[in-house]
Amino acid sequence: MSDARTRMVARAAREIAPGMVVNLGIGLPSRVVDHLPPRFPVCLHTENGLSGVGPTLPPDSADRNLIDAGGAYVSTVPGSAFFDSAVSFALVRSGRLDLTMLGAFEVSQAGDLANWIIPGRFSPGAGGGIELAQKARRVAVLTMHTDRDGTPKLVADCSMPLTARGCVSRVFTDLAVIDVTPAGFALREVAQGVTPEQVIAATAAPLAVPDGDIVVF
Amino acid sequence: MSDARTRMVARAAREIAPGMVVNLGIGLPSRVVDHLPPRFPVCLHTENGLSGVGPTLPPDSADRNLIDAGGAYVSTVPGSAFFDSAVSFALVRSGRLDLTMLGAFEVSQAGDLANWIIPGRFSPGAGGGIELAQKARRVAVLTMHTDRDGTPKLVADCSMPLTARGCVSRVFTDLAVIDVTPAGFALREVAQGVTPEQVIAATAAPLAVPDGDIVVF
Amino acid sequence: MRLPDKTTAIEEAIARIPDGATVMLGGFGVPGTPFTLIRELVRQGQKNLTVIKNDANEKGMGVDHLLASGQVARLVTTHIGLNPRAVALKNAGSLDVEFCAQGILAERVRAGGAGLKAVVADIGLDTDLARGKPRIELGGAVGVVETALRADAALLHAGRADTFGNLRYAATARNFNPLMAMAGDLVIAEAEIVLPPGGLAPEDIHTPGPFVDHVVRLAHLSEEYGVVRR
Amino acid sequence: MRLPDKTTAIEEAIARIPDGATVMLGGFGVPGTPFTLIRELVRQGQKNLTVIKNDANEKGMGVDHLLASGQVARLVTTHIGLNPRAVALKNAGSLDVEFCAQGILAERVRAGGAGLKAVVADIGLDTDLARGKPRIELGGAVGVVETALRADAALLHAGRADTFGNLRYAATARNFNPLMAMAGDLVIAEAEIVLPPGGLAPEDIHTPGPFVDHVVRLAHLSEEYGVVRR
Repeated sequence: MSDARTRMVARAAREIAPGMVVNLGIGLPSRVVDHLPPRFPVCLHTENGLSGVGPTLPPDSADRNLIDAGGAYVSTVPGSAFFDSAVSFALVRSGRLDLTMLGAFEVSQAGDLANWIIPGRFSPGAGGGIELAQKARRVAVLTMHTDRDGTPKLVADCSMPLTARGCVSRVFTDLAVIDVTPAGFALREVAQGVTPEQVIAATAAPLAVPDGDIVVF
Repeated sequence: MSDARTRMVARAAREIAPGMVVNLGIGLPSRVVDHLPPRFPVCLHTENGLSGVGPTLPPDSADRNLIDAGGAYVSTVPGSAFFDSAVSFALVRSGRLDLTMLGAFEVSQAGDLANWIIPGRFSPGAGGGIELAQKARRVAVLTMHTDRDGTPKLVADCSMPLTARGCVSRVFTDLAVIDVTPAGFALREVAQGVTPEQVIAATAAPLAVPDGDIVVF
Repeated sequence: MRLPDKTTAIEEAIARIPDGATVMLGGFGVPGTPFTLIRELVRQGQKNLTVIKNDANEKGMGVDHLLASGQVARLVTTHIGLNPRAVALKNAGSLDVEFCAQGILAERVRAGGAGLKAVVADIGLDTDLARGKPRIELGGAVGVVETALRADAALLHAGRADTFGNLRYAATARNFNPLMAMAGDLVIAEAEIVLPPGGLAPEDIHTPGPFVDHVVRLAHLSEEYGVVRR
Repeated sequence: MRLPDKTTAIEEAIARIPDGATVMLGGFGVPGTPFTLIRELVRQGQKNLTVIKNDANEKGMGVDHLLASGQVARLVTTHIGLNPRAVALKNAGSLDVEFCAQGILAERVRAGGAGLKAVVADIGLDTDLARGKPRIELGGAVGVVETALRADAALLHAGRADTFGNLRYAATARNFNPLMAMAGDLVIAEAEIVLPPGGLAPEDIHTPGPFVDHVVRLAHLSEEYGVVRR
């Protein structure tokens, strides 16, 4: 992983407060756990039916019956619990999931999230993503600031089908930490070596920049 | 228990076919189990969360956490399972309960059952009775043919609030076995020493009597 | 990573319940009723409560104490026939009682716990129980809309817990407890035995810890928990 | 009294599934998928099936065999991204795919299993997933009526069973299995270990025996059950 990605993931890890129940999405979000302090009090949830997700395991020590929702072989920690898919989403929909971190194709300045369909190219079904986005108490997005072509992922309005409307509170990218506020995107922090101007240039929507010094992560 | 009651309960026990899942209501129906042959293959269900209800226990050997829906201290058998109230009624409503035997204030010739409210005198709530009556695959009623005043319990139309409409298939009384047919009550069997005329006299609705000999239980 | 410790003093846990709260109570008869938490609720004296419980227990037990102290304005239940005080208060008009079919109460609580708005059923169509409830037509048949129930607080009794709030219920003490565990904004479980994390095997847990806010260790079991001799 | 013995030969159990049946399959990815029952369904060749399963497995595994043999007309699922054949068949119009949000699929199956007509939720209101579904207003907000799903047959995989059909699932192999166990008119469970009655403790059972019609003992586990090395 590049330094920029590592910094972004490490910064996102600081979003997790002690005592939270957290669901980390597939891909970059799943790496956030590697940056938590040892003995940090947190409960990781995976929607296929486990609270207290432990470290991933290599194939040779894996349990064939113990995966996370991304198919990775994981482990338990003292106090883990297994449950069925109905209980797992009951936990999500009833407000017991304090935080989820998800990937994104697009995030709009209103906090709309598109991360499950690319029209004409990719529509494999949403899995549990819609409920995570719609019902977690707080939704953070973890994504590169632009896609491989340099196209911004933070936009005025999503062009792709929505996962959920107005769900995203905060976006962590390789360039910045950006909040979704009632007035739109607001820059909170920049990555080391990145200027607010660079973030503005890579964002396809108005971006409020704070007066004075800005925090660097 | 009088001989007539014992005969009635013993006759009702023969209604249970091998392999059935059966819920026996409070009172007389709960005694049916005492008349099953040893090692008879049946699963008794109690709606407070147990399949495989075993014999009742005296207080000294009772488990304080193990009761049936009537509050009797019961036991388990090899293969019993405990579950929550939602699963317990899922079993009832989804058609996994082959038979229930219930008490009654009144049964109508259309199979309507009234067994939960006596207006102005008794309305403690239905508990699980409505779902048992409405959703068991087969509902049999076990009751004295008349109440203490001699008033018939088998009637043309129920005068008391219904538990469920058209749910009763068969009634076992101290006098007779009576089916609810599309044409109304039909006498199937009489108790030892009881004549069809006596049954007709104690029934407040038309009663079809078969030609020829009638089975005696 | 480790899982947080939720063991809490009973006074502190119950003090989080305000006047006017809706409170779910686990239990079917004696088994699964959180008698000790109820006693503390009586001691603290929160008023004007709506209680949701399968039954009203018997005289001198559980819910009966809350009724005797006049803390309950409304009771959502399935059967109160074993509690003469509940029957008398209802008949006198000083206790508002809503009856549900037992399995429908279970589903309404579970629906609240599952973040659903309602379930659609067909129970009690010929009874007062379905009167006044919204109806919809589905597949050519009538369905009764049974709205979800949630509570400000759910009080549970578990046989065993760990400090993270994973719970196991003994025998038929399970009943409504796992459903109410999902449906309370504040979930307090009293437990006969409290183990360190890992003390309960992950496949053997009836209520997963994330649903539970506070675990109260029972120092001893009062007579109310014992076998009832009639 | 004793509890009936439901152990059955796999050929006999699967032969009870007719052409045109709706078949639920447990499993989320590999864990909990009844690979051996699926193989027998492929061998017997029932046609025109509607399959309800969380996902379409991966190439060469589980559901993929049913797709390859052309037995599936319709698939109700949450995600098929790991099965290129499912994606290709869907894009070619030769497989009718209905997508559900994962927790809503779980609730629809559970509702069928609980003898309910529907649940009312608010998931996917801004997506295609809720399009065309009935809506009702409840408490001033819009609710989506998610109709119950039942199946002619539910095929499950259990780690342990007893001969009466009580089941336990290992780790995350539980997933949809206990829900589908309630929702099938015919419920067939394959099990790695089959114990006599009493072999599973009554408090530790995930699916109670009354829901299960047939228990099929797995003589050995094929490679499909193993750890996937990517």
